[in-house]
Amino acid sequence: MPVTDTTEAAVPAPRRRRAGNRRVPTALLVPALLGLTFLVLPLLGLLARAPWTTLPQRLTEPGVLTALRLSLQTATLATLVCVTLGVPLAWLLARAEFPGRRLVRALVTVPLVLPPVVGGVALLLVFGRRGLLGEWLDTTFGLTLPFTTTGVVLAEAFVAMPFLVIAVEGALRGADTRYEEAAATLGAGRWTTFTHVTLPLVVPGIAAGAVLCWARALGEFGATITFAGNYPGRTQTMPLAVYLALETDLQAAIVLSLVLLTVSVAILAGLRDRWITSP
Amino acid sequence: MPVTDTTEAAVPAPRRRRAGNRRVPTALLVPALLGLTFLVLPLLGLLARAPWTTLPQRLTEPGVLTALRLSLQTATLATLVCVTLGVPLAWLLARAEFPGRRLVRALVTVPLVLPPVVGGVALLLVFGRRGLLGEWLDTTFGLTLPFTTTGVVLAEAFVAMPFLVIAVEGALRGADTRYEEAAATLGAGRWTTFTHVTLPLVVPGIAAGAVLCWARALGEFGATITFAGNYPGRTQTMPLAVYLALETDLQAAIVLSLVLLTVSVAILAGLRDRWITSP
Amino acid sequence: MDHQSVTEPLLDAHLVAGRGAFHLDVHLHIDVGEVVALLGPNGAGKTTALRALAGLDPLAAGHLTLAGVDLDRPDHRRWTPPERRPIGVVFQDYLLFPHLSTLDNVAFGPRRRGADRRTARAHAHTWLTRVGLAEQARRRPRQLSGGQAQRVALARALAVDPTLLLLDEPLAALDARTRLDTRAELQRHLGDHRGATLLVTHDPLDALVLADRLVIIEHGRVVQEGDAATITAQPRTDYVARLVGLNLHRGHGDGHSVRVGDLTLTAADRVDGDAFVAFAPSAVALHATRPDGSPRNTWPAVIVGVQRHGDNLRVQLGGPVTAAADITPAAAAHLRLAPGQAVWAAVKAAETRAYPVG
Amino acid sequence: MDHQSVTEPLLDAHLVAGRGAFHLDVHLHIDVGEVVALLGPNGAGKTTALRALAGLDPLAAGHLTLAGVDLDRPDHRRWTPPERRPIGVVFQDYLLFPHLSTLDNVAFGPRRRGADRRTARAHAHTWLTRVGLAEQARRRPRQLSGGQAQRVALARALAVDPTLLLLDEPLAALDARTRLDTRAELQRHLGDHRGATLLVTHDPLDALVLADRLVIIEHGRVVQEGDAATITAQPRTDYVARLVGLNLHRGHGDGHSVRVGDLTLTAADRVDGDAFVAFAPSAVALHATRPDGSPRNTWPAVIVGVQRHGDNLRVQLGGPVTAAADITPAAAAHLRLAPGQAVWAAVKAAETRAYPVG
Amino acid sequence: GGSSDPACPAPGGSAGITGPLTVFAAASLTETFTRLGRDFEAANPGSTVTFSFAGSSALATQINEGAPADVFASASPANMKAVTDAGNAVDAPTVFARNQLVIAVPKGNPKQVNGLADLTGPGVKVAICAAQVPCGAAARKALDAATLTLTPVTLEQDVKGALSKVKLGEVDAALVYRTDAKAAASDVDGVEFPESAGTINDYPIVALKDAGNPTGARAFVAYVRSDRGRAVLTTAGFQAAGS
Ligand SMILES: Nc1ncnc2c1ncn2[C@@H]1O[C@H](COP(=O)(O)OP(=O)(O)OP(=O)(O)O)[C@@H](O)[C@H]1O
Ligand SMILES: Nc1ncnc2c1ncn2[C@@H]1O[C@H](COP(=O)(O)OP(=O)(O)OP(=O)(O)O)[C@@H](O)[C@H]1O
Ligand SMILES: [Mg+2]
Ligand SMILES: [Mg+2]
Repeated sequence: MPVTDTTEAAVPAPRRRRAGNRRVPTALLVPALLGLTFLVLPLLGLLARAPWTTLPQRLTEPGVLTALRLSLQTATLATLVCVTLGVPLAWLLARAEFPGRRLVRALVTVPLVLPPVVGGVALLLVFGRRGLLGEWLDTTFGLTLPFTTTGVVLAEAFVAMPFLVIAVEGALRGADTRYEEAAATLGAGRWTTFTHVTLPLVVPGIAAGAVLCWARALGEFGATITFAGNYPGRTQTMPLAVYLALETDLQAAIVLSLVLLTVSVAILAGLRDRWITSP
Repeated sequence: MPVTDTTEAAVPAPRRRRAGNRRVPTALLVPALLGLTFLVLPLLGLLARAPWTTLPQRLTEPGVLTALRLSLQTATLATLVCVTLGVPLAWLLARAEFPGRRLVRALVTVPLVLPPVVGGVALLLVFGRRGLLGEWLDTTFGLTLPFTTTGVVLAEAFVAMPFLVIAVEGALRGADTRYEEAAATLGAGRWTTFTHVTLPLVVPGIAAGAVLCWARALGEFGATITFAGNYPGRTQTMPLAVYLALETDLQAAIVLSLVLLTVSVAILAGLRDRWITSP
Repeated sequence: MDHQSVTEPLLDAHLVAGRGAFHLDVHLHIDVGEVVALLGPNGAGKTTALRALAGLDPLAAGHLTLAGVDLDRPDHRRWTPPERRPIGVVFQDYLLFPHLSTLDNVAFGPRRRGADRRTARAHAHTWLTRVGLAEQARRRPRQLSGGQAQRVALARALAVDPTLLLLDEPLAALDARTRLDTRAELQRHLGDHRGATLLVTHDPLDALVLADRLVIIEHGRVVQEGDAATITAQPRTDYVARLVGLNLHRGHGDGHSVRVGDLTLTAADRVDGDAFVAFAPSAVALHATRPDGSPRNTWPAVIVGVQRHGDNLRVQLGGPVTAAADITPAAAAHLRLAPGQAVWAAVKAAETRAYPVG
Repeated sequence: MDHQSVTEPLLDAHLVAGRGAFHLDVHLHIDVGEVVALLGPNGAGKTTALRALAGLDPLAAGHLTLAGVDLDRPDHRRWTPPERRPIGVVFQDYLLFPHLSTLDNVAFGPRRRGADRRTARAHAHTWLTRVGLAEQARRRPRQLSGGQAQRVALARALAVDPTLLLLDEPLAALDARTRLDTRAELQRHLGDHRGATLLVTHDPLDALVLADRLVIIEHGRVVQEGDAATITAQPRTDYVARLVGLNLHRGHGDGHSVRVGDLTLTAADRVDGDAFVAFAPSAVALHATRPDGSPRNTWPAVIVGVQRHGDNLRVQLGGPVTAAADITPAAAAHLRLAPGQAVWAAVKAAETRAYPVG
Repeated sequence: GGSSDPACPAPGGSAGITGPLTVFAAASLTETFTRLGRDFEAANPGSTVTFSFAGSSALATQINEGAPADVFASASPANMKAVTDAGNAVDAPTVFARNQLVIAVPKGNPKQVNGLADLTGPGVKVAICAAQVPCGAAARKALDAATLTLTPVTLEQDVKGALSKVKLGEVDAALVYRTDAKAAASDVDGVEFPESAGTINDYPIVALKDAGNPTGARAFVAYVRSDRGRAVLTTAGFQAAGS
């Protein structure tokens, strides 16, 4: 009876390795490493050029820590603003049916495509002291946004929000909507369904969006300097400090950039896998 | 028997509306509209300031169309590069277990946080004439990247790739891995599983990432001008044209920005829902 | 019991809905406290009907009235969203929320219906205990076995005590013993339940034990409806006949004779015009040669297949009429059964029932 | 048949694996062409065992040898990934690829095993036809009913003709008729199948019809193993007893007497030492007063519950021993059964079986 | 160095100059103005000077959109004109410094560039500013004066861009301002050329109408144009503008 022969032939010889440690296919590994190299190599270039000897002295310069703190504060606040407004917007784009939805989705990308300086000008045109809304805000509430720390947050939020909206919309579209149906049959309205079912299911997408948003806000320069000006301690974030350093001293600019990078990489590397993994 | 009473009371009076047209909860609608307004209002500010009468004349200026075409070409090429290298990288971050994964994930955001001009400098340090790799590329292959259209694509890809990687990683983490297990039991190796199961399942995430990536590449300025310079027809993309216009003529800059915006919004609005919806 | 509830059923629905090329068109009525089993072959439209009742898909036409209130009536442009319907659903694929513990899954409904956190959890705990899963309260759905997940889904739907309870194969994944227990628990609950229940199942036993009335649909239409006794005695379609384990044929009656194809069968009942004849597989005897004893209905048949069936063997017969016969292993050994073999089949007229079509 | 296949089973596995607090430790052997049914209560570890066999979770210890090749042997650091094992799986929750048509789902396996696109699709079409879903070939899984999806999952696993076939409740969602047909189709296929098959099911009928041998696990351990006849006759755990529909008690035997708690039962068989006694519910007679006829085993009992059971009623009894009794509705009417009522139960010694523990 | 002596009241420094003062200045003035600001504060105890450095065009836009600034120092008359045209200046702007083009080459001048004509040679990569920015306009004027056609590899948005490309060795030469070449003296050499005389760029300064501190604004403008201010500017490589 030939059975045993054929079945034996069908069983491949096992390799000496264990589960969880499965080989990564070369076709994936090679481009992935290439991509990683491409992203990280320029950083090495910067590191190679960094004036290591003068580093301690530069770091202790008074303006640097202030700018760094301001950067982290404003980027975090901007991310909060983006999450608060952006997640509902993403939900609207992914779940509600309305005419012109495709146009709205495309409009969301406007701040991405707009050169940031022009974005800053546009913000000035709207929220500036002579702007469409700004004038009213000023006379009614005595509220001026440009050239204030709030203005920095606003500029960063404007530039960074599309990242959040689009990443979260992608996650929402990828999610299984049948859980939302199940929630509805249990008496959950759309709002409760959103908070109790939809949101927890797309946590990885929101985390990804928030990371993008935060990092983009942290690196934001053009819109900020245009809308909020470049006042040390008030609106001068690290990228603005880097810009000024570039005027005089390339190496100083590199050092400042590296400081910003190190801090942000350290913070992002501290994020637990747990927070960005779906249940 | 009190049953009918209680059950009747439990059935709420229906409203005069149909399914698919369900009310959007105010708690979502208000922030969503606020967010949308925040994103779109500055655009209105620009539109209000645009010099409509001189518009036709400006649009027909010779450089504009060239810059627009170059922008679209390079952004699209950069997006292709990013997808090719970035999707595998995202997969590696989401699916493979290796030490230092969190650090690698954080490093991916480097180009986001790096001020673009510094990013351009970093690219020069690596791919420039005297750069780590550039010198070797130059002497070995006679390949120079700075001041070429390829350089523009490279700079854009560098700046835009993190968006793709992080958005796709978020989507991968949100996806149900049991389908991949099912594929494995049917004889699909990790590569086939990736191409035939994983990828199709995260299409919305990849689409979202690619949109982000493309839009970011389209709006990219700092790294491009620093790494590839600004030469009309070869490396002068729309944002570079906008920046130069800004130096002399705000209105010209606004017009150019609006042209860029209109084209990109039109292209993005043309994307079918089908392409960005999961199966 | 007040007047209205006597004359009007709690649920009065005419469900017209489409899913792709499939069209559903069924009338459903369920009284207060009544349990109706919805049966039908795979793809008959049972889940589609449940989705329409729950409000997950709107009706294309018809109406859906629960306790006198129109929940869905397209021609009046009325529609109530699922969350505002007093309806509970157990889904065929459970759909437990993957991010919530078992306990919170069950507490989800009570919370939404206004219970505070502690009350809802206590209530959920009671229900988990009833379905025997109190120990798994802290687990995530991914950490449950299939049968455990199904019981959690059942507890989740029952915990809200809805006016209309929709159960889509709520016992399919349970092991024989848990099935008995859970079925008993469900029976107890449904006995107390003052609303209406619609139970989709493929298990005739579930239907017989739990339901007061059976509604059978095929291809999106109701094909038979009634209490278990009637349906068991007089199946009207092949599906129902198989369900209740009878051989069914359609023919033309003339007194006690019913002509089925080329064969004339004699039945216990009188019937004229188009008629069904039904007989149990166990009533069919097989003989190697033409029998000349008492059975009035005999015909030559060919053995198509033989399967074990409980302690007996079930023999599939071809020939002028297709039929199944249950015989003991001893009889089988005597006959030396094998596919392709020719035999004589015999059924007593007393065991053959006839009833009119329609 | 060559020598090796006689002495060595095709599958020889000692599965040791953990999932959270749950531990699995079972030995499994399946011969060439053999079909083994794996039964057990919900949460017993059936799916866990299947996952370990398929390579989706690695073994913690033990080994897994298929056709003489070690696929998983932690102490030798050997492990073969799932895609390189000649194993096919039908998952309990189907896991059909949502982005592929029904046809492409089924063609997926053959494609991966090297067939070209056309061949694979033709093969898939054949399989879809066999499970009666040729019409649904172009549909997406979301557009299928639950039962249709399950049949596609079955076709998908069968289409690759694996050496070891793992089926996790492959018929649970099927309607009675389709179940018969699909079971017959599966039986035909398994008959031809030259590999080994492990079938998880909760339906005793599936197990009896399809399997050559039964392995029963509880709490991650094998509790009983053997052919259907042995297991049906001599259940060793409550679960198995319920499965085969017997009352089971454990006691101490001394000749024909077995002491169970306070009660001594007389059995047909001789047994000494720790022993099981088993009797069918249908063998239990109920009397209003103490009977003095032939049954040697009588005891006073209390009625705990009554359920319909087929044509009869199944009565749950409390008292010195818990037991189920099946009685006819006529007898029930005569006894005026109601929960809480005291009755006398009687079982003839001839219908009481006794066998040693272990 | 422009180190100040607090004991000696600076020109323009008078009693009563106190309070905050906001100065919008072109980014290329970062070093000099930061120093001048410190000096000014020392000379006028109680005053605090805050700078916002950015591109002149961006600053002009901000001022015209109502930015709260007291003084605007521009790197080009064109951007200043945008502000005065919008009526945001108190009076006519005055030029406080001038700048002149030089050829920046890598340290040691490896390609032996000694004049404009050497830039057109084969194999010489040159960066100049785009025509829209002052240094580009000046470069074009100089090339026209020398009747040369030069094909640069890039038209930079500002002097810093052009200069950094020389620093990194991407180009062999760039036309930049003398001040920039001087600031980067550790990396580049500045090659003077005769045609640069016709390419002088003016830096105007003005007190702004919306100034919150008008006296302070006037005092700062005067301070920049004082001898002390001119000394600081000259040290950085500017040509002092005659007052
Ligand atoms: N989205 C869809 N598009 C097209 N056809 C669909 C869709 N969803 C369901 N169908 C078809 O509608 C029919 C009814 O499906 P339904 O799920 O209601 O069946 P069911 O009675 O619940 O069957 P089962 O017992 O197998 O669960 C089936 O033939 C199914 O293939
Ligand atoms: N990830 C997990 N973490 C902890 N416990 C788990 C996990 N997965 C499964 N279990 C537990 O392991 C036990 C065995 O589960 P398994 O799915 O193997 O049961 P099963 O025999 O297939 O049951 P069923 O008949 O209900 O499908 C169950 O008690 C289950 O709750
Ligand atoms: Mg169904
Ligand atoms: Mg299981």
